[in-house]
Amino acid sequence: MALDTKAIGLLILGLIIGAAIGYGATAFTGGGGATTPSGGTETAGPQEQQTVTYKIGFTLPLSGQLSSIGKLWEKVAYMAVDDLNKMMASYHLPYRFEAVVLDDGTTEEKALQNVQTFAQQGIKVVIGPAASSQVKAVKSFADSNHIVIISPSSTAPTLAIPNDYIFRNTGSDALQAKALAALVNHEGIKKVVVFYRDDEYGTAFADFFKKEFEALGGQAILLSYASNLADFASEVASLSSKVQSEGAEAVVLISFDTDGANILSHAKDDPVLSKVRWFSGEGIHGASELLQPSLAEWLDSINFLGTRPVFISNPLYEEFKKKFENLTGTDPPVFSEKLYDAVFLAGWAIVRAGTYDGEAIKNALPEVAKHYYGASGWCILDKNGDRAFQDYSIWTIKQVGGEYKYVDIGTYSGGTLTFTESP
Amino acid sequence: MVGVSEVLNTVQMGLAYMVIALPLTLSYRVTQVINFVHIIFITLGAYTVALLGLIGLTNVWIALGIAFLLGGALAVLDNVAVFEPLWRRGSDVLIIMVASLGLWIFYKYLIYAVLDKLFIILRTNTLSVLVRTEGFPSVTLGAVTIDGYLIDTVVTSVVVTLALYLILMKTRIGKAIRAIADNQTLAEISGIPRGRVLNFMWFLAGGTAAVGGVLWALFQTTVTPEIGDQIILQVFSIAVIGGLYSLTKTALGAFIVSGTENIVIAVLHDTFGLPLSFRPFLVFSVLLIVILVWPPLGAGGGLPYRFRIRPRARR
Amino acid sequence: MEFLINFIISWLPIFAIYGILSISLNLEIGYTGMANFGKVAFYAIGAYLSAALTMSVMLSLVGKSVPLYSIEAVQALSTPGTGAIYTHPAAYVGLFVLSLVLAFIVAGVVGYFITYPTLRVGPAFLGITVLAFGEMFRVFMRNYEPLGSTKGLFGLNNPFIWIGNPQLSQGLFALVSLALLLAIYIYAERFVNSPLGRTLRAIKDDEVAALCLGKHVPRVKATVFFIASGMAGVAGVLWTFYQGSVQPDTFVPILTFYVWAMVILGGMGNNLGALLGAAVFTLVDRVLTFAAGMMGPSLIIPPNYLRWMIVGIVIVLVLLFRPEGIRPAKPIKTPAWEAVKEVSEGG
Amino acid sequence: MAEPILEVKDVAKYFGGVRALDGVTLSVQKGGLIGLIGPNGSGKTTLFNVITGFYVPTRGEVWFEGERIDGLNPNEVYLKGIVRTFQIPRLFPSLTVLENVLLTPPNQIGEKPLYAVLRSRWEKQEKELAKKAVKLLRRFGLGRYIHANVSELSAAHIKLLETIRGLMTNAKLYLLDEPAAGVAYDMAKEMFSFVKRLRDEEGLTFFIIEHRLEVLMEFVDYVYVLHNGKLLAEGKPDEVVQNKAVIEAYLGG
Repeated sequence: MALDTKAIGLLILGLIIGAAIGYGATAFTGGGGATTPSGGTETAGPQEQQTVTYKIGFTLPLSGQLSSIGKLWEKVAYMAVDDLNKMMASYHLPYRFEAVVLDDGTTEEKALQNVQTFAQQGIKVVIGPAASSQVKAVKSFADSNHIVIISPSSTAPTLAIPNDYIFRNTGSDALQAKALAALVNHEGIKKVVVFYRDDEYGTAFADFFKKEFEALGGQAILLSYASNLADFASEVASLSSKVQSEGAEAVVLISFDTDGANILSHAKDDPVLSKVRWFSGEGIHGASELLQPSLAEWLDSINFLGTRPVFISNPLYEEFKKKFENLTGTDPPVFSEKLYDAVFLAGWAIVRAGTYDGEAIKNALPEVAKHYYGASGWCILDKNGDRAFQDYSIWTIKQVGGEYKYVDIGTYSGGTLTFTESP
Repeated sequence: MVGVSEVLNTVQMGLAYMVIALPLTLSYRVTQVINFVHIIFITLGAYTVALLGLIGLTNVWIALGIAFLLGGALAVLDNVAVFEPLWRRGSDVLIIMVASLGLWIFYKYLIYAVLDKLFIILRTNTLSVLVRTEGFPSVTLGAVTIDGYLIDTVVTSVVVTLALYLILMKTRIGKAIRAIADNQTLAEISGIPRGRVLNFMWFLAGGTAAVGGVLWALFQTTVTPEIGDQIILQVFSIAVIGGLYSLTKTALGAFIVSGTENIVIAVLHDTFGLPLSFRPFLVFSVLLIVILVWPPLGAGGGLPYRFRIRPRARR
Repeated sequence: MEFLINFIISWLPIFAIYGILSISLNLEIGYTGMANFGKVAFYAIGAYLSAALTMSVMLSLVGKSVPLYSIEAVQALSTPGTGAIYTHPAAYVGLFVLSLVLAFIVAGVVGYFITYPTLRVGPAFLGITVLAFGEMFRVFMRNYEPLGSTKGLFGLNNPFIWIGNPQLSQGLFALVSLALLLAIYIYAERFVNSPLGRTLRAIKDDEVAALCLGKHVPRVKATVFFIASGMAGVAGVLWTFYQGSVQPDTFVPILTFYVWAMVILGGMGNNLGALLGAAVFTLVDRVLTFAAGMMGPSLIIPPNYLRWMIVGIVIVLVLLFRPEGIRPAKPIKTPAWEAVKEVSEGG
Repeated sequence: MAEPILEVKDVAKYFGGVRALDGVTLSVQKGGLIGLIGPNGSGKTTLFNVITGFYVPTRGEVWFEGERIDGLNPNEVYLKGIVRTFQIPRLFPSLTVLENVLLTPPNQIGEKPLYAVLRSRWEKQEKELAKKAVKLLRRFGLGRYIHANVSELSAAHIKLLETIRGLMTNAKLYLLDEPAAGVAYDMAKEMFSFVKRLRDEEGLTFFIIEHRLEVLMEFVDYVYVLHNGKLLAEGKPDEVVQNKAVIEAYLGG
């Protein structure tokens, strides 16, 4: 045998050291050993009652591709847990929650590793991950280990699966595609080119948009672009010739923020593209690049319109927004109200389940959601564990007090389009 | 359909590629190392112009100058701290190349970490910055608008290429660089101070690549920390087309690749409906074809001849 | 204790995957001197092959003909209790084993032909060729609809999930991964401690001289690439069954360099070193995950960036200050030594 | 003289416009000790590269023991029985002296990928080869260095090792590229007397490029002179040394 015994010895040694380091780390995490590995802790609180502290895991994109949103989400997460605890205290309920936030770097591998880490710490409820591909990566582990996953932002239609441990406090893209199609149709446009990211989000969105738009009697031509590039100048050039040859009246842009801003800044200088109308989904909303005067001026001049999932004129949302602005000085980024409510849903589901057990929480969650109205509105879930009702606001970029800003000028709710301001 | 915009893009992209790829070929010829830190020079240059724009310094020429100095300094640092010690120990060029790989990964995430802090300090998204800088104004000729950035790119790349040519061909240090490239041992015997000459060469290479990074940022208009990574295989392709030897062929390669990325893909898209997202696929195919059909013989320590699959021994 | 067990069963498969990858890379770079900057391509081939094979056969077993990436497929496969992977345990385990074998062969054959450029160019160019190949594969997978394009494939789980108890099934999978790793380690050790291993080192030292001693250098290199790529394919299968899903963007080039860091740290030309390197990096990664949770938002550098900075700086520092790694290359052990002793003792 | 073992017939090799070899015809007799001389850049090493398969000749043929070998790959040329050494010795530094010798026998069972892991298949052969190698090393006074690293050997020992390891195989013809380069005169003489001894004892044939004519001419029995890719002169050493054209070429070159 070529294998020497030293090899096995070292291997075992490695295992033990590794496990010991890991174990030490968790013991430390608990903060003075107050936490038992089962996740529920009993400590004597300031009240007479014994309070139980439950941990809620967060796997958020604090670094990597989505980190610009993830960093703000982290603040939302802590804020939400804080508010939840205040609410529990005001109801004199003996439950407290603690946020454990891990960074998943917007990668699948890390998301899974984070969920496993939570599982090892006995955490049964995890909020996140952000991207649908990450949710898929953690799905089989969550299902078999009974970990409840609540993603605030995964919208992939392929994850609409009943009876699993994956919940999504956001409408699937199919819903938004319908809203956007109605908007474009409302503007009297009959032929559009849909310019979309070639990833899962873009592909699914574009497909649904085409379906909905053609049901309304329009014509949609699909054109994808490579989302993993940093340079979109030549993509925009191809788009330009496509728009010209097809004689389309408008472009529907399905993008994220960085790529979308880049595409628009090229389109601004294109003789064809700068003359047609542009529409967009929520991915680009909030990107600071769009507010730069030269770009914003053009967007304003062509009457750029977009949809985004939001609850409209909700006092809770206004309160949340104000609080967040006070805390960070910026607008809440996309999906932050979903994240905020997801924390409350998780908390109440744990309370309702009465035990910190994955299966019980999973069963309690839809019931809690049925009666929950938060910053994002009614959080009722459909049979797939996804948000059943989603309203959209119509946004544009306008000059407000000498400065360009994102402005919501209308709503799409329950199948009807209403403008609060003229577009 | 191939229109004016494709042609203009090809020109601007090709020039930026050229300024990025020339120093890669130069440093390869002199040291025989394919330097992965080249990616960082690009990113560094791109972020120089982007961050300067962010704090209100919007003169592109200042940005180009600072980028040159930063890129050059980084290259010299790498050479002094890592490449030269490894070379002196007699390490294989492959090992030095792997060390440059390590440096690349380290710097890349260092940049991420720094931007992460800047994000908090500046309260803007530093991981994706729109370039705001000013050079020449845009010019409109009939129906065609020539972007100011394109004019900046043309001017800069012409100046940089000319300067490189003059330095390499007409100055003493340039001759010393070429002597080392042609024969290390002979150059050293003839009393060329290898260390000093190499540092100068690295400064030139790093600085030029960073200038290329600025030009690339002007082309892309949005800068992310992945900006260098996203084009490095294209730049390698260009260098390989140049056989990692000829600077003229490298310049030609830049336009072949940029033409492939703009015009060829547009034609294929229009005639065969090839998705635009196949663009990198196309470029890598060019790279593979070049390596397989016109391989740089002996390059990178390989066999100095073509191994014949079916020997032609005749009777 | 419970925590410890959970930690080990979630870490062991990852250790096995990276251990296999680093042993295979070590065969290439450490023993034969071939730079493979596209290891991830063969890993991806194994992962995709096993996912596609297992999912399509399992679906046809339950009489469904739907696209692999559809919701129906995921439901038919993985609904707890009634999904195909619960109701057809024998087929599921069988497909796991079959995937291992097929992935080895397919990834190996692809690897064999990828070495064609080495007929002409050196290790650096081979590296870049394979790097480009890996990216081409990823771009292709992003656009290839039948295998899910950017949606990826999901709905699998570990091969013993039908047992019911998650800890037990994951534990079994961890043991199987460890067994595979050990088998591959033993194979690699025997492979290099042989006359062939001697030839490999000769090629690494000086391939022209090896050629002049009658060694068919390109064929030997292609063979090593076949075996090493096959091993990477096996690691890919483990990944699919570990994560239960495959996505094209998992297979980015930097993953390859992660494995490079393991081999360099462990010691090029030493299989045990490669294993140690894999253990160190996978553990550091997990510990950083813990540490991040412990420190919360005040952490100075996000752990994800820190992890990669460590990877990069370890490569540089080890090459600078301890180029032989933790465990230097060992001399080749063949029975020649015994023979020499016999001759000496005999007179 | 005996029959020729190597025949080079009208071989030419052009690199672009450069005519490195331009119609060279020569032959090497079995058991001979033949020299090849010429000024720098005269095409000596190119000729060796053509014979050993590194280059395919642009024109002409190379015959070895009645077989045509031009166009074969270097490894195949080796298997026919031609061993080449280099100007700078190319041993394998990460292998021991013994392993450097063990590397030479072709077609070892343990080199086949399928059998490499099955030790029982090749163990016997390996031991036999090892015994043979040890005997060989002892015979040439390298017995002390069996397990030494190559870097521990002296320059002369390295050259010796490079030459004798061919004796493990069926080597018939040796192509030596400047065996005496970089060693002292005494050492060079020793080197050549050793080559002579090998020729006499083992019946090997040697074809030697050498710059140090003073050493070479003492030992070889026939000399070819190359100049600008063409054969300038040939003959017994003393004849060649007298040849006016050769003297001019050397002075001019």
